[in-house]
Amino acid sequence: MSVIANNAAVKNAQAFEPLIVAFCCNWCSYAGADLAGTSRLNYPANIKIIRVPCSCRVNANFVLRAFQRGADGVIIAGCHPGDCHYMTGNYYTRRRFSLLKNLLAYVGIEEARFKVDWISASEGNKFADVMNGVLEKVHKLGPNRKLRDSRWRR
Amino acid sequence: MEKIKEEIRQIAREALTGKKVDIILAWEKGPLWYDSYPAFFTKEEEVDSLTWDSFCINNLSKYLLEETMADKKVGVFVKGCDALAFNQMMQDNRIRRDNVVVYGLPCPGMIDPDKVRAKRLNRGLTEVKQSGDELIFVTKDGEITVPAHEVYYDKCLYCHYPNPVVYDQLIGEKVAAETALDRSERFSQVEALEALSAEERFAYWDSQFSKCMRCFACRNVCPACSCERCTFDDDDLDILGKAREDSEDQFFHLIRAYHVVGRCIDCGECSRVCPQDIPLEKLNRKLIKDINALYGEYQAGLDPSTKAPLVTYQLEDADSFTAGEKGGKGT
Amino acid sequence: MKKIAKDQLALLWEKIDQNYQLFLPIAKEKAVNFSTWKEGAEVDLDALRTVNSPKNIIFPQTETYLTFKKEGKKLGLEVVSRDEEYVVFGVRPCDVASFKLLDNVFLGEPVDKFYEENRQKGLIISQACLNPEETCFCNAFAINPESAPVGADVATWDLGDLLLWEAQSEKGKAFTEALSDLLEDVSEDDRKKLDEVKAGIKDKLEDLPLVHVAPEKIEGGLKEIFASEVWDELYQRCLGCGMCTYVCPTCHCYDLKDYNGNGCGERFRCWDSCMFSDFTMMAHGNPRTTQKERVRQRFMHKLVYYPNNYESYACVGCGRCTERCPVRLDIVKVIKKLGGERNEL
Amino acid sequence: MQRVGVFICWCGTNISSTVNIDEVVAAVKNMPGVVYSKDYQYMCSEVGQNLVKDAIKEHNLTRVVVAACSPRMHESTFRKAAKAAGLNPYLLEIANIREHCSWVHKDKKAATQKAISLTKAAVAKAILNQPLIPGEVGVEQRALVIGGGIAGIQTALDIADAGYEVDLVEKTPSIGGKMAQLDKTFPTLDCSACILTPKMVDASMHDKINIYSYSEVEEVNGFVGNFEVVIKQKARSIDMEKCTGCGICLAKCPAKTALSEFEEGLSKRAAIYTPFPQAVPNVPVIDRETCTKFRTGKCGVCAKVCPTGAIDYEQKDERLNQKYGAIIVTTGYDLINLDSFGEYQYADHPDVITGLEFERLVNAAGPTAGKLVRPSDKKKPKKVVFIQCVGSRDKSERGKSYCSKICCMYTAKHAMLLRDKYPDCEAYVFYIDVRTAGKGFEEFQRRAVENYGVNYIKGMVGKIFPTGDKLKVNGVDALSGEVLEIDADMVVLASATQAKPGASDVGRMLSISTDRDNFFTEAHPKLRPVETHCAGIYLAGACQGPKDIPETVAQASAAAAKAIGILSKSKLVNNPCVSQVDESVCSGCLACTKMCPYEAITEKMVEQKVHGKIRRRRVAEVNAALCQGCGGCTVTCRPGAIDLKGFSNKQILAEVDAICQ
Repeated sequence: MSVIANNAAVKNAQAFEPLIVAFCCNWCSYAGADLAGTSRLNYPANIKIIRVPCSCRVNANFVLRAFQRGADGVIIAGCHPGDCHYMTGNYYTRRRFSLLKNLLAYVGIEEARFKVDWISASEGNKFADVMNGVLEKVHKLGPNRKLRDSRWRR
Repeated sequence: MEKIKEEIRQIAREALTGKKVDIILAWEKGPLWYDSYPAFFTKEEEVDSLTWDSFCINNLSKYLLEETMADKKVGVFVKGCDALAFNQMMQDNRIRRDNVVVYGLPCPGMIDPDKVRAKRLNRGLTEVKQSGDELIFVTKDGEITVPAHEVYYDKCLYCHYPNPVVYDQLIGEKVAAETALDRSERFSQVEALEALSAEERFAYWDSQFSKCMRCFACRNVCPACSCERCTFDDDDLDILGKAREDSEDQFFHLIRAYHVVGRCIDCGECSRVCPQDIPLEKLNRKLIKDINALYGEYQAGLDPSTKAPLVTYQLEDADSFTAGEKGGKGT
Repeated sequence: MKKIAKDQLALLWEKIDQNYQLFLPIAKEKAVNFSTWKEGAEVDLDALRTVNSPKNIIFPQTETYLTFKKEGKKLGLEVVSRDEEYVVFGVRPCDVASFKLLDNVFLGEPVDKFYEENRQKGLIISQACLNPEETCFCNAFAINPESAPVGADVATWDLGDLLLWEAQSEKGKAFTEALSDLLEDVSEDDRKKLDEVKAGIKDKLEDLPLVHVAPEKIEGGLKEIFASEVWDELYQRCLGCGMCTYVCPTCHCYDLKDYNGNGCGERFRCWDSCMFSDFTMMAHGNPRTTQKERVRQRFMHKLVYYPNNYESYACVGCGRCTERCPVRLDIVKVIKKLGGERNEL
Repeated sequence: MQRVGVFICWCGTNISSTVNIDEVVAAVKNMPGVVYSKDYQYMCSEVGQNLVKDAIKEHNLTRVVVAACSPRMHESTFRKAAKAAGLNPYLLEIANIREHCSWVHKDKKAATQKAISLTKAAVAKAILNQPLIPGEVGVEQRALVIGGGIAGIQTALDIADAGYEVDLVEKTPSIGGKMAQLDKTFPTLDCSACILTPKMVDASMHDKINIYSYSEVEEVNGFVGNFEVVIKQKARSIDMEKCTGCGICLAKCPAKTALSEFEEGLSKRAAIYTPFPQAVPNVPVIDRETCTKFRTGKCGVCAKVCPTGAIDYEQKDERLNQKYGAIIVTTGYDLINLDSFGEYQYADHPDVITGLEFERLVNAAGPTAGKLVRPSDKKKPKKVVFIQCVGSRDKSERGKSYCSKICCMYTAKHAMLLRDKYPDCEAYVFYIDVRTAGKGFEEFQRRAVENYGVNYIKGMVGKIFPTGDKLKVNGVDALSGEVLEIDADMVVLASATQAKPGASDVGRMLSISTDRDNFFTEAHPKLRPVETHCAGIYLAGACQGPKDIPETVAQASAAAAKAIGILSKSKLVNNPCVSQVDESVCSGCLACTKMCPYEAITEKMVEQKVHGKIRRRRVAEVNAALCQGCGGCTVTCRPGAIDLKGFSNKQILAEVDAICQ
C-alpha cells in the first residue's frame, strides 16, 4: 500500500511542472543568468527569462498577465540598489513592487509566488539560488489557479 | 447649511453677472430627499435652484478636466475632500488653475442614504435639516432628531480635512477638524483582512470581484483617474477584454487600485458608486497604509507641489521582498 | 391558485434544482443579484430590486457563441449552446415586462437563435411587489406591480408567511403540476387577503414621489426632440460610466469579441454601453464623439427610437438607474426635462 | 503578415548536447508567422551568418530570430548580418538557448521544451518589432575637465595634444591639487614639485588649454557630444590681464590672519594671496572674508601698491556658457575629519599631525622651510610614532570601510624622510597590514625597515596621553601581545581619504552615480573603469576611489583617450531603443519627467484637432539623444502613452503570452 501511495505522490509531483516567468534587467540580472550558464550552474528548466533593459521597465501589467496566462510564479530581478545601469531605475522598481507584492498578498496570492530580488552580473550563483528557491517554494504550493484566466490553455 | 446655501447662491449670482466666471459648478436638488447632484450654472436666474445640503456628496473637481472645460472660466464649490481631489488633479496637471475660481466650503459631513434607509428614516421623508451635531429628519408624520454621526458616511467620520486645503475664497466658518472616529482606525478593516490566511483573503476578494459588472463607475468618478484615455480602453494593447471572467475582474481591480497608488485621496467615491458594493476603499487603503509604513506618511492632494510616492525614492528605502525586510505588511 | 408556506421554500428550491438550473435573488457580499441556487445560499425575496436585472439570465453579460481550436494549419469550430433548462424565481413585474421589450428586438426577424434558445429553455416565475420603493415608477409604463404580469409562466405573491402561486402559461401549469406535492390549494381566506393587499398597493403607488412621471406627455417628433437644447444641459454631469446601461433591464446593446487562448479560443457576445467612448467604434472613429451625443443616444433610444419601432417605451420604471447613477442623471429627470410630467393623477 | 525566419544554432555540442535541435526545428515550423527555419553548427561563423543573409534575400524574410547564445554575446553580430542582407537590424531577435538553457539544464527533454518556448517568445516579439533607425547628433569638439589636480592636468594635456580644445576648471585659485602639497613621492622619492610644476606650466602654456581657476561648474545640461555647461568664475578681485604676478601686494597686505589652506593651516597667509609660489595662474585672489577693505571698507593697501592697477574690488562673479562634447571628472579627494578620533588627540594637541601636514613640515618651501620640528615648540623630535589606518578599514560610524590605499606607502616614505634627516630620531609605525602592491612598492617599504631601521609594529594604538612635553602612545603589539608605551615627541596620523564632500552634488549635477562612500561609480568595475553610466562623462583619479599618483595619471590618460574617441567623431549615433510619446494619448501629467534619470523628458504644448476643435494641450516629449532607454517612464505612464521602442508593452506582453504556452 505504502509503496503505491508513494508512487502516486511521486507521480503527482512529476505531473506538476511549474512555470516561472522571470523578468531580468539586461545589465545585471540577465548577465548574472548568463554567468550562471557560463559557470554551468544548475537550475530547473521551468524558469523562463524575459529580457528587459532595466527592472524599472517591468510593468505591473506584465506580472499579472503572466499569472493570468498560467504562470505559477513570477520573478523580477534587477541590479542591486545603487548599481543600476540607469543610475536610479531600480529605486523605482523597489517602491513599485514593494507595494505590488503586498497588494498581491493582500488579495490572497501566496507570497512565494512573486519574488523581487537584486542579482548582479557577477552573481551567477545567487541567480541560480534565487531561481531554485522560488521554484522549491512554488512546487510546495502547487499549481496556481488564482488570477488565472479559465479560458487560457497551457 | 441653509444660511450658507443663500451665501453660495449670492456668490454664484455675482460671479456670473460680474462675468468673473463663465460657469458655476455646484449642486442642484432633484425630486427625492437624497437627490442632490452636480449642476452647471451659466445664467444668473438658474442659480435659484442651486442647493447645498447634507447630500452634496458629488465631487465637482472631477469636472474641471482641462478638456471638459475647454477655455472657459469656472467657479467651483469644493468640500474638504473635493479640495484634496482638486490638488491631486493639479499635481497631475489636469486642471488649468488660472481658469478656475475655487470656493471652499467647510464640510460638516455628508449623509449616507443607505444608513438613513437602514434606520427606516426615509418613510415619507421630505427634508433633512442640520442643527449642530444633530440632524432633523422632517417627514410627513413629524420630525425625528438623530445624532449626525449615526448617518454620515463612514469616510466623513474619519475625515481629517473637512476644511478645504485649497481655495480662493472660503465660505462660512471652518469646522473642527477632529475626526469622529480615530483616524488610524480607517485601516482596521485592512488589518482584519491582513490577519486572514492567503486562502481566506483570496476567497474574500474573489467573491467581491466576481460581482463586478465592469461598468467603470469607480474609475470614472475617481479624481485620480483622469487619463486622456484609460489603459483599459486601449483596444490595441488589449490588456482587459470585455468578457465577464474572474481573471479579468481581478486584473481590472488590482491595476485600477495600483494606478491610483500615491494619488488616491481616499475620498471613497469608488466604493460609494459601486452598484455591487465592492469595498474598493479596502484596496486603496491597503496601499495607503503600506506607503505610510514603508515611505512615511503621505496624504495625496495635500500639496500639489510634492512628488507622488511612486515617482520619487530615497536611497535607503525599505522594501517588502528582500531578506532584510524593513517594513510594510505583506500578510 | 396554489400556495406554499414560506418556511417550506427551501424544499421547493431543492426540488426545482433537481431538474433545472434555478436562479434566485441571492445576497452575496451585500449585493443581491439573480444567481444560481446552491444549498445554503442567502435567498432574499424581500429585495425589491436586484442590482443586476434578470436580463442577465436571458441575455447574459457574456455569452460564448463558439469555441475554436487550432489543429495544425486548420481551425476547428464548435457552436456553444445553453445546456440546461432553467427557472428564474422572483422576477418583479417590471423586469418581466422588460423581457417583452428584449423579445421585440431579438425575436423579430432575423431571429437571434441564441436568445431564442435562452428564452425557450427558461421558465419565469414572477413575484408581485407589495411594497414599492420611493424610486419606483413602473406605473408610468402601465405596469401593475401587484398583478400577475404577462410573460410570467407562474405568478406569485408574498403574503408574509405564505406565498401564493398561480400558473399562467401552459408551461407554468405543467411545472406547477410537477411540484404538486409541495403546493397546496389556496383557501377563500387567502384569496380575500390577497385582494386586500392588492388594493392597498394602489394607495401606496399614489403616494410614491415619482408618480407624476408621464413619458407620453413628451411633445414633439424625433427631430425636434433630437435637436432640443435640453441635451446641452443634461449631459454635462454624466461621467461616462456604463452603470445605467448595465443595471438597466431593457438596454440590449452588445459587442462581439474574440478571446485568443493559445491555439484555442472563443467568440463571445458581451454587453456594451452607449455611454462608453469606444461604443460602435469603427475604422473611421466613433460616430458619437461627445458625451452629449452619447447621453442623447441613450435616452432618444429609450423614449423615441424604440417606441417608433415597437410602440412602447424602452423603460419599465424599475428605478435602478434612479437609485444607482453616481450623479443622478436618471431617466426620470430626462423624461421630466422633456416635459413628460402630469400634474394630477 | 510577417515572414519570420528562425535560425537555430548547435554551438557545436554546447547547445545540441542538451537540446534536441531536430525537435526545436520541427516545433518552430508550426509557430505562427514562421516561413523558414534552419539549424547549423556554428551560426555565428561566417558560413552561419551567410545562411542568415542568404535566407533573408531568398525567402523575403521580414523578421529574423536566431536561437543561439546570449544576445549579450552575438546580438550585434547577427544584427550586422541582417543589415548586410538589407534588413533593418532591429528586426532581429535572439532566443538565448545556451546560457539560459542548454548550459543550465541537464534534462534533455525539459531543456528542449524550454528552448522551443524561448524561441517562440522571440518569434512573438520579433513579429512586433519595428524597424529602428539610430539618430545622429553632432559633436562639440571641446572637452571639459573638472578639477585641476594631477589627474585633470594630465587629462587636459593629453586631449589638448590630440588637437582638441580643453577647458580645465579648478575650484581653488591655482591648479596643482593635492600633489602640489606633497614633498617627495613614493617609491622613487623624487620631488613632487619638480615633476608636477613642469606639467602645470605646460598646461598653462598650451594653446588648446584654457584654465578657469577659482571657478566652479554650476550647471550641466545636454548629453554626450552636446553638453551645455555653465561655469561660474568667482570674483578674484584682480584683473588677470593686468596682473604680472610680482607679489608686492602679498607682502604689503596687512591682514595676514587667515590660515593657509595650502600649508594645511600650519602657517598664515595674507588676505590677498596665491596659494603657493609656483601657482598657476600666478595671479593672487582676495579672500573677501579676511580682507579689511571688504570687511570695513578701509585699507586698500594692495590697490595702492599694485604697479599695474590690477586690483579690482568691484569685480563680480561671472558666468560662462560653454558647449562640450565630453566631460572628464577629476575632482580628487579629501582627508577625513579627525574630530571624532579623540583618542589620538589630533584636535587637541599640535604635535599630533596628519600625513599631509607632515609633507608640509618636511618641505623646503613649507612653513618651516624644510626644518622638521614640532609645531608646538619648534623643537626637533626624538621619537616619532606613525599610525596607519586612522579611519581606513574602519566599519564604525566615524571611519571608512575601505582601504585608503596610499597610506602604507607614504608612511614608509615619511619614516624614511625622517630617518634621513635625523638619523638619531626613532620612528615607529603602527599598522594593521602593510599593503605594497605596486611596482617597486614592496622594495621601497623593505628599505624603510631594513636600511632605515624604521620600527614596524603590527597593532593599533589605543590612546595617546599628552604627558608633559611628550605624547605617551599606548598600543599593543599584536604579534607578541605586549602592551607598548612609547613616549613620542610627535605623532603622524595616516588619516583615511574620502570623497570630496560635494561629490554627490556634483554627481547629481552630472547625472552620474556615486557609491555608498560618495566616490563616483565607473560603468563597469573591470571593463569600463573610466566611463560612467552617462555617455560622454569620464572619471579619472581619486574621485573614483583612493589612488596613488601613477594610477591616477594612467587613468587620466585613459579617460583622455576615451574623450578623444568621442571628440574625433563628427557625428554620434544613438541607441534607437528609446522612449516615445503617443501625443494623442498623453495626458500631460508629466509623471515620466519626474522619474527619468536623464532628464530626457520635457513638456511641450501641442495643438490637436479633437472633434473638429483645436485644443492646446500639454504633452511629454522625449529627447531621443538624452534617453538611454531604461523604460522606467513607461511604467509611470498609466495609460501607456509613453512606450519604449524595442521593448514595447505589446512586445513584452507577447513574450509573456508565448512563454506561458
